[in-house]
This record gives sequence, structure tokens and C-alpha cells, in this order.
Amino acid sequence: MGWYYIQGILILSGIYLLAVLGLSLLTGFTGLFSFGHAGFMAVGAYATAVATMKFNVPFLLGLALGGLAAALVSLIIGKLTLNLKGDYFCIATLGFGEAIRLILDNVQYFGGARGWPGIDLKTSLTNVVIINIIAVIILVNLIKSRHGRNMQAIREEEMASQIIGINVFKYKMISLVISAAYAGVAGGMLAHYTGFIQPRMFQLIKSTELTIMVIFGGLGSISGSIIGAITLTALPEVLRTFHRWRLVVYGAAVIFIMITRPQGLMGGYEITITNIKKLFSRITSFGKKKHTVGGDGK
Amino acid sequence: MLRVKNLNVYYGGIHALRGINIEVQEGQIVSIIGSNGAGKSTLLNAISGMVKPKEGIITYKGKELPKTPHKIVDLGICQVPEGRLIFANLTVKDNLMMGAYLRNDKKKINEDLEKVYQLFPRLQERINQMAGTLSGGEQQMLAMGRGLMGNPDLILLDEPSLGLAPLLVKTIFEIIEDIKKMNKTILLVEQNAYKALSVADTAYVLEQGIIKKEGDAQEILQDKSILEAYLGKTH
Amino acid sequence: MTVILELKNVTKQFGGLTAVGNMRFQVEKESISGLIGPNGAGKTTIFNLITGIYNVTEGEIIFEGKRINGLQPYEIADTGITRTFQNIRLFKKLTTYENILTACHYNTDYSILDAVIRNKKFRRGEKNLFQQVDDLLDIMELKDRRDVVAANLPYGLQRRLEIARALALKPKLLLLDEPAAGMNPDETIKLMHLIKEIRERFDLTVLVIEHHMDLIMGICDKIVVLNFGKKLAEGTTQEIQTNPKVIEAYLGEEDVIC
Amino acid sequence: AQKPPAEPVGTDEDSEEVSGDVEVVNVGWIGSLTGDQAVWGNCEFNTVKMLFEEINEKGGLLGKQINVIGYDTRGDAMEAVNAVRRLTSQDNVVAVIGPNASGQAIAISSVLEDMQVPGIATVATNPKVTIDDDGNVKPFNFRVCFIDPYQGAVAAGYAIDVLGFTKAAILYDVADDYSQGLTEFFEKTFVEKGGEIVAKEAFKFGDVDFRPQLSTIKGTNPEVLFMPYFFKEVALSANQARELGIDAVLMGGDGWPSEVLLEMAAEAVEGSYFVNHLDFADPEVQDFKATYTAKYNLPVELNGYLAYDAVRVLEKAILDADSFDSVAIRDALKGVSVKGITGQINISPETHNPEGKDAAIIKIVDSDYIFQQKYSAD
Amino acid sequence: MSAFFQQIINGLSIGSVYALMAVGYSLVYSIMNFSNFAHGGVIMMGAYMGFFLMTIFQLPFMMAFALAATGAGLLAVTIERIAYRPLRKRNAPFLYFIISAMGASIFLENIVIATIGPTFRTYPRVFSTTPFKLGGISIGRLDAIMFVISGISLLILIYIIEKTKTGMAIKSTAYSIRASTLMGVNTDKIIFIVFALGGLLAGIAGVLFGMKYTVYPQIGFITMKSFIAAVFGGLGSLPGAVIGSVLLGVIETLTAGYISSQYRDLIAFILLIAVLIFRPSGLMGKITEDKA
Ligand SMILES: Nc1ncnc2c1ncn2[C@@H]1O[C@H](COP(=O)(O)OP(=O)(O)OP(=O)(O)O)[C@@H](O)[C@H]1O
Ligand SMILES: Nc1ncnc2c1ncn2[C@@H]1O[C@H](COP(=O)(O)OP(=O)(O)OP(=O)(O)O)[C@@H](O)[C@H]1O
Ligand SMILES: [Mg+2]
Ligand SMILES: [Mg+2]
Repeated sequence: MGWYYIQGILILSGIYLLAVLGLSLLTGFTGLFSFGHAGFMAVGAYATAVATMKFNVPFLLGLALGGLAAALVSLIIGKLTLNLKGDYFCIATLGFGEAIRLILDNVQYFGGARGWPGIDLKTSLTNVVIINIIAVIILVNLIKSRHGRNMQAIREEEMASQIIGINVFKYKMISLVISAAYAGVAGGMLAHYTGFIQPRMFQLIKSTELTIMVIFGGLGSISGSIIGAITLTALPEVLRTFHRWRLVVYGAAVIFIMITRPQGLMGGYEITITNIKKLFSRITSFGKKKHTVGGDGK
Repeated sequence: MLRVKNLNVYYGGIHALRGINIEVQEGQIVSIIGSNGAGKSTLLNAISGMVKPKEGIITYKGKELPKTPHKIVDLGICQVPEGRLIFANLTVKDNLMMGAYLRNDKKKINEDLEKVYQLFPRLQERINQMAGTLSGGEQQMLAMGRGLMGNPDLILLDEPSLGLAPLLVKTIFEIIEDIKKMNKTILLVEQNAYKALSVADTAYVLEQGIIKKEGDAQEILQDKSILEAYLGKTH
Repeated sequence: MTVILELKNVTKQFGGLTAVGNMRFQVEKESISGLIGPNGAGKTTIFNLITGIYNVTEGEIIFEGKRINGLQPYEIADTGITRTFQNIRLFKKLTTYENILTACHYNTDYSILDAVIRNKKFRRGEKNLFQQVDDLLDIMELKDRRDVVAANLPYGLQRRLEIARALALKPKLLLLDEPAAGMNPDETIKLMHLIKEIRERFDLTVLVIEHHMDLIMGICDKIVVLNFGKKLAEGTTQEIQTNPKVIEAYLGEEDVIC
Repeated sequence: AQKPPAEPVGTDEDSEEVSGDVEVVNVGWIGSLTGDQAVWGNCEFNTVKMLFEEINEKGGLLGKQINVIGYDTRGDAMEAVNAVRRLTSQDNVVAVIGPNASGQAIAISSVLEDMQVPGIATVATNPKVTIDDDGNVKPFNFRVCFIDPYQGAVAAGYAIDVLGFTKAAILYDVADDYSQGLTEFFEKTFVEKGGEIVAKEAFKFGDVDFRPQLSTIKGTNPEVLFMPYFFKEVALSANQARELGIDAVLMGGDGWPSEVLLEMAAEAVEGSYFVNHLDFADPEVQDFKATYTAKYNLPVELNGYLAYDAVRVLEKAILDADSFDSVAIRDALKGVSVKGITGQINISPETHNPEGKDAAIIKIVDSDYIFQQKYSAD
Repeated sequence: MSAFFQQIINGLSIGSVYALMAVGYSLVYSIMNFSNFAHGGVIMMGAYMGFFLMTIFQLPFMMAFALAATGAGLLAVTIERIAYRPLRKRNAPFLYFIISAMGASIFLENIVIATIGPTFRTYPRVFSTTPFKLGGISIGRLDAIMFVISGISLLILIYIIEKTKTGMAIKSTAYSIRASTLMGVNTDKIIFIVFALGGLLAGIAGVLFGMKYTVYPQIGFITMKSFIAAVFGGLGSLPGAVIGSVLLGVIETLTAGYISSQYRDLIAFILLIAVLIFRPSGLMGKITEDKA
């Protein structure tokens, strides 16, 4: 019953998941907060559409080009803003996201605000799943390497990172570019899923939702991001019959999660085979020692 | 004046203080010594209300201490914390004024301010510098000065000589004795056990959350085993 | 004996305040040198200048014959200088092991692509790193705290971990900013031996700031004394201990205890 | 006699429910119940619910009760796609009414084609809603409103031919597809007919202050100022234009009519013209208006009329098809002809648009919407 | 020439709207060190409260104004209690606060849509809306009022923060809650005061905004601009928030008037980035060097 519908939700979750994975690298592992990722998705969506529809590039290559385009844009943005701290960087990315949308609204070659209909429907559950598996593997391998560790060091303490020889700017940039590329590919898949793109699909609220998914799942946890993306894409669907109360519940749910589980669902933990084993042995041995991360000051 | 009974503190699974009992007499200097991670700071934090004990009663002047830290400060208990915790975004002067936050006697405050400047002339030189840019030792002076500005009856000092030049360490201990003369009570946590014991009346040795030894400071200073464990070589 | 680090007329001003003025001294290769002076004399500022956290207002800093001022901190780390901080700066939420492992990143050079496809180069590189971390944990006696989150380590061990993290870079010059602060005399003495040991083991040059005279007098080949941003004296431990100017400004008359 | 307000329908239980032995057939609706377009969406949904109740009371369609399952789209195309996927595959609807914006309508069109369920858009005015890029008509997509080019052309034609203006200025919302569409075709027609566009200024959705643009426009002394956007912005910009001393005649499209407009900017819009789908004073409209207002205690927004027509078109198509089979309904929709509230609706089999539907020109006189004439672009 | 002055006046008028919103936002930022995205929601609720007090309850304007401002203050405090305090007690990083704030903002906007409805509401007319005329230039009455009110509230806030003990406690709490507590500061009370003040300003902004434009659930959207203005001026700096707002208003206006209204936001934004490249903490923000 309703497989077509469920499939649709799965595909959409998968598309968002891809963007969330990228954002997770940036936010969860490098400690940078972006409100502009919908903008990167937009760049990816339009670039992919131009490649496949105007130049007849094959779908997968088109996706790669979409990712590349988003990466290039992020390179420029990063150059300008990665030296900014905290909220300044947030607002700068927010502005860039909006700026990208404003440009797309005005450029009639892409259909302007009226959008671009008639894009071939190429995104399927199969290719979404395969691309996501590849994306997760790449991300996990990256994070569990010296490069990923350098990013985490930056998240923890910038000055000390510098002192141990980490080129902070470079690693922030790598993180931003990779995450933008993920968002770009996600955008391309979105374009070929709905067959229609329009600048207003990539509003600020989309960036916000991506960030909420990352934090909901738990910063610095890839399995958390996966759970976050799927739960939060599905949640509004589950609530669909609540009509206008739906977003009220959604807003309340976000607050509730934050105040009851401020480290997010997974909070830095990963679901891996070893961890499952550990958990199991802990349960069986009634072990109760658990290190809590206690900080003082703020 | 201060009595701690059967105090137990946990950090998550870590049992940091295990059934601590101490007593502080009015007008005395009481030293607590112990190695790293023994729980010294935790004890002071429990008294000032910054950590919530799981078990135990702390009474001050016969009454149980309130739970909220600012009310404890209001009773005249002031902590000069480990790691200084000065307000980096405020000037030196404003930091000192924050020390007197709960006081309203303008005239007395200004007198005390002068006193602090006398004790630490460097602070007077830097009146308008942002406290965050002070050197480590200057920050320590500021933290002490700020503590004194509260005009407390009981001062909790957490490693006041940390990071101070030898000359200044001497000064600090002189100041501690001065403060005692002003009829104030001091609970002193120090790594510099020799110095701490020499100024103290009573002392407690804390080890892994348990009081290992307590008694007259001079007696402890004579104790061979203590000397070996905490003083390294003697001079 | 060769000079590894040289400060030539280095000046640093903050607004109107001259924190370091016209500073000149040399550090010899594989020596342990001490930097002492009253609080606020400018010791930490000198470390900040050497490691590129502050820019020099005037003067030059020469390391192994090359000028390093003007470089980014990470580039200076590249040349072989690293440090610890007076106010501990660890990667707080990472474990002891991860703290050191991160700092080891220098000692392998696999690229991002290598990491993503997990090829041989990557595996070999990682294995080397793991080995190195284990060695360091051994030397620094942090083995039993391997998986404790740095923020939850007691103060003394945090300092030790900072040194371990610095050593992971295999530096030529190690700057220690008050490594014994917050340690009791016993621990201080242990630390003293440790510093000597690592100097031997890693052929290090060490420049150390300390207020614990036991430590300074116990290990330093040479001492530089600062006062008000200026050099007050320079010499061997013997010379310094008996220098009346130093006694007046810093040590105090009384026989010094720790 | 009045009935109590309907329960919000559309829960799963509702759709599976079979009351007595009368079968229930589901029809889908989508639109914005939340978000910045919620005003319109809510009115549409209310209208559809109300009309279905009336139909059911009169014995239903082909002996069956019809039930509407409505989902919110938040004005988001992705949500619209999800909602229609759910309607067509899980709720087994026979047809979909809505949505109220072109972006969403185009986004869902491939789902409708896939699932072979016809959709009748209410106020999606972009030509691409029913026609694909190659100019072929999309088999399952229909609409009951006229399209942007038509509306833009009507406004321009009326301004130049009837009112005799030759200098026009445009203020539009660059982030809005509707506004861009109208602007494009207004400009095209106006220039083709020999008029001159003296200023073309833009704002962005969410703005509330238009004085910078209006000050520029003022400097060009237009005779007519075309404002192709929705009534909140119309009210604000009209007020601000008057405040700045612009005395050009204001003109707009079907985003204008609303009680709120007159409430907010009665003096400023006095004497203005706009293109509409119908004459509000038309006696045939009054019945619906009165029932709706009595039932929901709200004024009817323009979308309500178009939702009304969408229901009528669907009703007629089902009767013509004599079946609830989606494909049969689709076949019947092609060329369906019914008297709607906005005029006679003849769905063209070639374009799936209501062809030959005259626009109504309305003038605001003494704070009232006064019908001027039917007007069609050539 | 008069067209140019008219544009400047337009810019000041838009800027004063941003300023009124930015001051409250910046105030909360200065103590909590995070962007309180729920501020827009509070502004919106303030506008609705004022509207209903004047229409349904038929209260005179000044009374409705005062009550709405108070109500918004209470609302801001409530949000702090529910959405931020638990995080504060756990020393959660600033990201969590932002997300919680966004949750609150989504919640507020949609609860209004679900209960009051999505329709726009128009304030009853209190002042004559005919603008002052100065030569060929028109100046809106409400604009002038907003300008004055944001100026006055700025001065009052600066006085409180720079000259009173409470102000010092606010600054110290902003830096470290822990250390302030040790000084005897009741930090919960200080935070209460800050949110109450922030909410009060939001309420004032909301009512004036509603009167000038209209009331609708998405008013919060416009506060995005005021956030950008606050960043422009330097986060946490109250004069910065006002100057940033006014400048942003004028720049936007001149861009729209003389360069391109299509790309107005883009150009304004590029300017913001340019400022941040040269002054990473905004125009008036303090550049805090990290001392090792
Ligand atoms: N916030 C915290 N979370 C978890 N564990 C903590 C926390 N604070 C302290 N501990 C642990 O509690 C124990 C006692 O710590 P405390 O700081 O009281 O020791 P101390 O005697 O003051 O040591 P030091 O001389 O290093 O200051 C230590 O094992 C420490 O690791
Ligand atoms: N960023 C800064 N801005 C202004 N003044 C500064 C800054 N950094 C340091 N100073 C000042 O420069 C002087 C030297 O500071 P420094 O930290 O080098 O002292 P230090 O010798 O390390 O002292 P300590 O032993 O107390 O740590 C101090 O007076 C300090 O206040
Ligand atoms: Mg301690
Ligand atoms: Mg120092």
C-alpha cells in the first residue's frame, strides 16, 4: 500500500541526507555553522540541469558537474568569509544563500523566479541509495584520517590547532568545499526528482532545516546525521494529517529535543559494530560507569 | 564557623569527594593540601555552591548554607577560584567593582579599592586595561583583589600562588596573614604545601576524595610521610 | 655549539604599552634555556611572538638561520617550533589518545584521496601514527588515561598531555609556558626529570618559562631574566641566583623554596 | 438551515470510512494551509469542503458520497510532490484539486502523469502548468484560471486601448513567479501597442517598504503604474506611492481583490483598475459568497471562486464520464463545458486551459469593486 | 536634488525600522552570545497583542501599546525559561541555542497561523498618516516617531549597561555566568532582565511596525534584515546595531534608487561582506584578540 508514496519520501530523505552529510562535515566536525547550504543546493540543481538539459550530458556526469559548480562557488565564498568568527560567518553564509537565490530569480536563462520545468526524471531510489552509500563511505574514511582529525581539532580549539601545525584556513576551506559539493549533488538529484526547479525551493528555511537535521541527529556523528535526516524528513509526513498544526508540532519538537537531549540523538556517538558490542556487554554486565563530558565555564 | 559533614560529590560516574568532614574555626587559616585531582577544588566549589553535592550538610555560623551561590556570597563567603575566572571583557577597575557587587556602602568600597591598589600596585597601573590581556600573574592578582573587594568573612582561596613569581608568592602569603589579622577566616587550597602549612593553623590532607590526615598545621609539617609525599625535598 | 634561535632587537607594543622592548638573546641547539621574570614581564608575549600568534612590532626572529617572523603560526610549526600554553588549550572533548594522534598528523603525508580510498599508503601512514602515539603515551606515562576525555583529566595530567601533544610534532624547539603551574613539588620534580629525559631522547632544544625555581635551577643550561619587557640579566643558574638585580626584582631576599 | 462547521476532514480514518452502505470516493486537494500563502489555501480548502458537503447532501455523485482529503504544502514544491504522491498512491483519490501556485503545480505534474490521476489547478497561471517544454499538452494536468500572458496582455491592452495611457511604470516582485509572468506580458503587449515603459522596478518577497523604488518611479512621471502582485504588498505600496505624491492610475491583476485591500488602502487605491476573473457584484455570485461567509465567518478570497469552479468542472466531468475511473474522468475533462462562477468554462482539449474566458475589468470606486466590462486580449 | 533627499529620508525610515528590531536582538546577543532567532517571533506577537488590545478590547492606544510591550517582554522571558535555560544549565554550545531559537520561531509563527489565522490585519488609525512636507520631500509621521523611539531606547539601554551596577552585572554575566555567580550575581535574574528588556523592545517594535505596515504571521521575516544590520554594525554593540541599521537602510535605498532595484539586496550584501573583510567584527564590534 502506498509504496509509490513511501518511495517518494525515501528518495527525498535520501536527497536531503546527502546534503546533511556534507553539512555534518562542516558543522559537526569542523565546527562551522552555515545558513547557506540551500544556496549550494540551488547552484548544484541549476548547474546539473544546464548540463543535462542544455548540453545533453549524461545524468551522473551532470550530477558531478553540479557538485563541482557548488564547490567552486563555495571556494569563492570561503575565500571571503572563512576568516570570520561565529555568528559573523553564519550571517555571511546566510547572505550568500540569499544572494544566490536573488541572482537565480533575475536570470531569465534559467527561467527566473518562474522556474525551470521539464527536467528529465532520472533520480530513482536505486541511484539515491547508491550515491548515499558512496557518500557515507567517503565521509567516514575522510573523518577517520589525519585530515578529518585536523578538522575536529579546529572545532575544539583553533589556536592550539595552529600551534600543532594545522593550516586552519585550508582545512576549513576543504571542509566547506566538500560539504558544498555534497549539497550540489543533492541539488542536482532534486532537480531530476521533481523535474522542476525554482529559486523559491531554496529559501533560507531549507538551509535552516538542514542544520536542524544535523543538530537533531547529533553533532559529530554520521549515524546521527543519517537518523536526523530521515526522521525529520519523515516527521512532517507523519504529521501530514494535522494540517496547520503540523509545523506547530514540528517547532515544539525541535525545542523539546534540544532541551532534553542537547547533544542531539546520537551526540558524538556512532553506530558501529564495535559500539553495538560494547553496548551489549555493558547491558549484560550492568556496568554503570559512563564518562560524561563535563565542561565548566562557557 | 564552617562545618562540613559527610560530603559526597559526584561528576557523572566519578566519585570526587567521599564523605568529607571538616571544620573551620573563626579567625583561623585552614589549609587543604593534596595532589592533583584529589578533590580540593571540588570541596571549595561545594562550599560556594558551584557544585551540588549528592549527600552531606554544610553549616555556616550554625545555619545550613542556602543552595544558590549568590545567596552564599551574600552571607560573606567569597571564593577566589582556580583558574582565576576574571572577566576578560571588563577593565581591571570594573573587575574589582564586580567583586563588590553585593555591597552598597560606596565609601567603604572606595577605601577597599585603595587598599587593593596598595597591595597590588600593578593593578593600579593597569586600571583601564582589559583584564583578558593581563599577564597570567597579573590576572591572579586581579582575582585576589576582586575577592577582597567583597569584604568577606570567609575567603576560599584556590591555589592563589599559581603562576606567581617567587617574590610575589611571598607577598601573597604575607597578604594572607594580613587578611587573617583583619579577623577574617581563610580556607586555603595550595600545591605549595610547605608555604601553606607554615601560615596555617589547621590542615587537612586530601587524597582521592578522602581526608587522609587532619590536625595542627605545625604537626603535619613535621610529619615525615607527608613531607615525602607532598613537599618533595625539603630546604 | 650552534645557535638555533635568535631574537634580534625584538619589540612588541600594545597600544602605548611596550610589552617586550628591544629583546635580544640566543638559544643554543639542544640546550635547555629558562625564561624568567616577574609577572607581566613579557615572557608569554615572547612565546607568542616566536610562534606567530602576535606579530612583532620591530625586530627579527631567526630560527635555524631563517627569519620566521611574519609567518603564520602553522608555518612556524612547520619549521619545527611548538609550544604549550600557560592557560591550557587542549582539544577538550577529544580523548588523550585522540589529542596526541591529531598532533601526529605531520609524520605521514597521505592525501585526502588516499584516505578516501584507504590505500596502502594510507594504511601504512596510519599504522606509523598509531605506533608513535603509543610510544608517546608510554614515555609520558599517560597510558592508563588513554581514553579519558581531556577536559576530565586532572590539571597536572592536562599539562603533561599538552607536552605530549607538542612532542608529537617531533619539534626541534619546544617552548614550555609554565609547565609546572598547579603541580606540587613532588610532581614538579618528576616533571623536571621528564623534561631532561625528552631532551635526550628527541634531541630537543627547550625554552621554558617557570616560576618554580627548583625546576629552573635544576635543568637550565642558561637563563634569561626579563623585567618590564627588557632583558635584566642572562647567564648560568649560578650567575643568576647570585645576581643582586635579579634577587631584587624577582627572587626576593629570602632563601627560595620552590 | 445552517450546518455546523465541518470537522477538518482528511484524516486516514475519514478516507477509509464507509458510512452505511453508501460508498465514499476520495478527491484530493493540496495547497498552502501554512506559510505565506496560507490565506488563499485556507479559503480554497474551505470552499471545496463546503461544496462537497452540498453535493453529498443532495445525494452525492453517481450515487456515491465524495470526500475531500486535503494536505498542506506550506507553499513548498517538495511538499506538494510528497502530498500528491500520498494522495494518489495511499489515499487513492480519483482526482486532485489545486494547488494555488504555479511552482507547485508544475512540480506535481509529473506525479499526476505517473499515477494517471487528473489534477485541476486553481490559480496556477504559468502556461507551463499544462504544457510541457516542447509545447505538448500534459495529459493529466488541467486548470480553471486564465494564464499569465493573457492576464498581462489584458491589463496592458485595457490600459492603452481603453484608458488611453501611453506611459507606464511597473513595480514587481522579483522573487515571485506570478509577478514576473504578469510583468513580462504586460510589458510585451504594452510596448507592442506603442506604449512606453518608463520605469521597471523590483522588490523582493518579504519587503514592506517600497519607497525607494517608488521615488524612482515618481521621477519618470508615469500615467499608469502596474502592480502585479498580491494585496498586502499592493496596499502598502499604494499607500506609500500616494504618500510620495505619485498620482498615476494604479493597475493590477487578480492578486488584488480582497477585503483587506480596501481596509488598508481605501483612499490610495481609489480609482484604480484591476483584471479579475469575475464581477463580484454579479447576482450569481452572491449566493456562494453569503453561504461561505455565514459558514466560516470569513470573507471569500479570490481563490475561493476558482476552487468553486474547479469543483464544478470536476463534478461535470465525473457525470460526463459516468465513472469514477481516473482515466475516464481525464477523458471527460478534455472539452468539458460548465457554467462556473467566473463565467462559462470550456476546457480546451489542446491546451487544457479554459478557453475564451473573458477577463473582468474592475474599477475601485468609493471603496467598492465596480465592474467595468468584460475584456479579452486579442 | 530633492529626489536624492527623498531617498535619504526613505533610507532613514527603513533603517529606523531595522534599528528598533536590531537593538533588542543585539541586547540579547550581547549577553547570551547567540543569535536569538526567536526575536522576530516576539516582535510578531507584540504586533498582534497591540492589534487585539486595540480592536477587540477597544483600549486606548497608549494603554494597548504599553500592555503589548509588557506582554512581549513576558513572552521573551517565557521563551528563555523553556527553550534556553535548560541548555544554559548544561553549558550547551551556542549552536544548540540557535536551533532552539529557530524551533521557537517556527512554533510562534505557526501557532498564530493555526489559531488566529493567516490573514493580514490592519491597525486602526491612531495618528494622521499624512506626512510632513518639507519642500518636495515627504516625511512619514510614524517614521519620525520610530526614529525617535529607537534613539531613546538606545540611550536608555546604554545608560543601563554602562552606568549602572546592573549593567556591569549584565556584562560580566555575558562573559562568564560561572564567575559572575561567584561574585554574588543572581545570574538568572540578570538574564531575566535582559530578556524582559529585549522582549519589551520587540513589543514596541512590533506595535509600531504593525501600525506602519500591517500585522501578519511572517513579520519575523523582516527581522532577518535587522540581524544582518546588527552584524554590519558589530554584534553585541548597541550603538553598532543602530548605526548598522540606519546605514543598511540608506544603502539599500540608494542602491534601489540609483543602481538596481532587482539586485538591491545583493549589492547591500556585498557591501556587508566588504566591511567584514576589513573589520571582521563589524563597524563597532570589539575585536577581541585571543591571548595565548
Ligand atoms: N567538571 C568535571 N567533570 C568530571 N570530572 C571532574 C570535573 N571536575 C573535576 N573532575 C574530577 O574530579 C576529581 C577532583 O578534581 P578537583 O578539581 O577537585 O581536584 P584538585 O584537587 O583541585 O586538583 P588540582 O590540584 O589539579 O586542581 C578529578 O579526578 C577530576 O578529574
Ligand atoms: N593583547 C594584549 N593587549 C594589551 N596588553 C597585553 C596584551 N598581551 C599582553 N599584554 C601585556 O603585556 C605584558 C606582558 O604580558 P605577558 O603575558 O607576556 O607576561 P608574562 O611575563 O608571561 O607574565 P606571567 O608570568 O604573569 O604570565 C603584561 O603587562 C600584559 O598586560
Ligand atoms: Mg584544583
Ligand atoms: Mg605568562
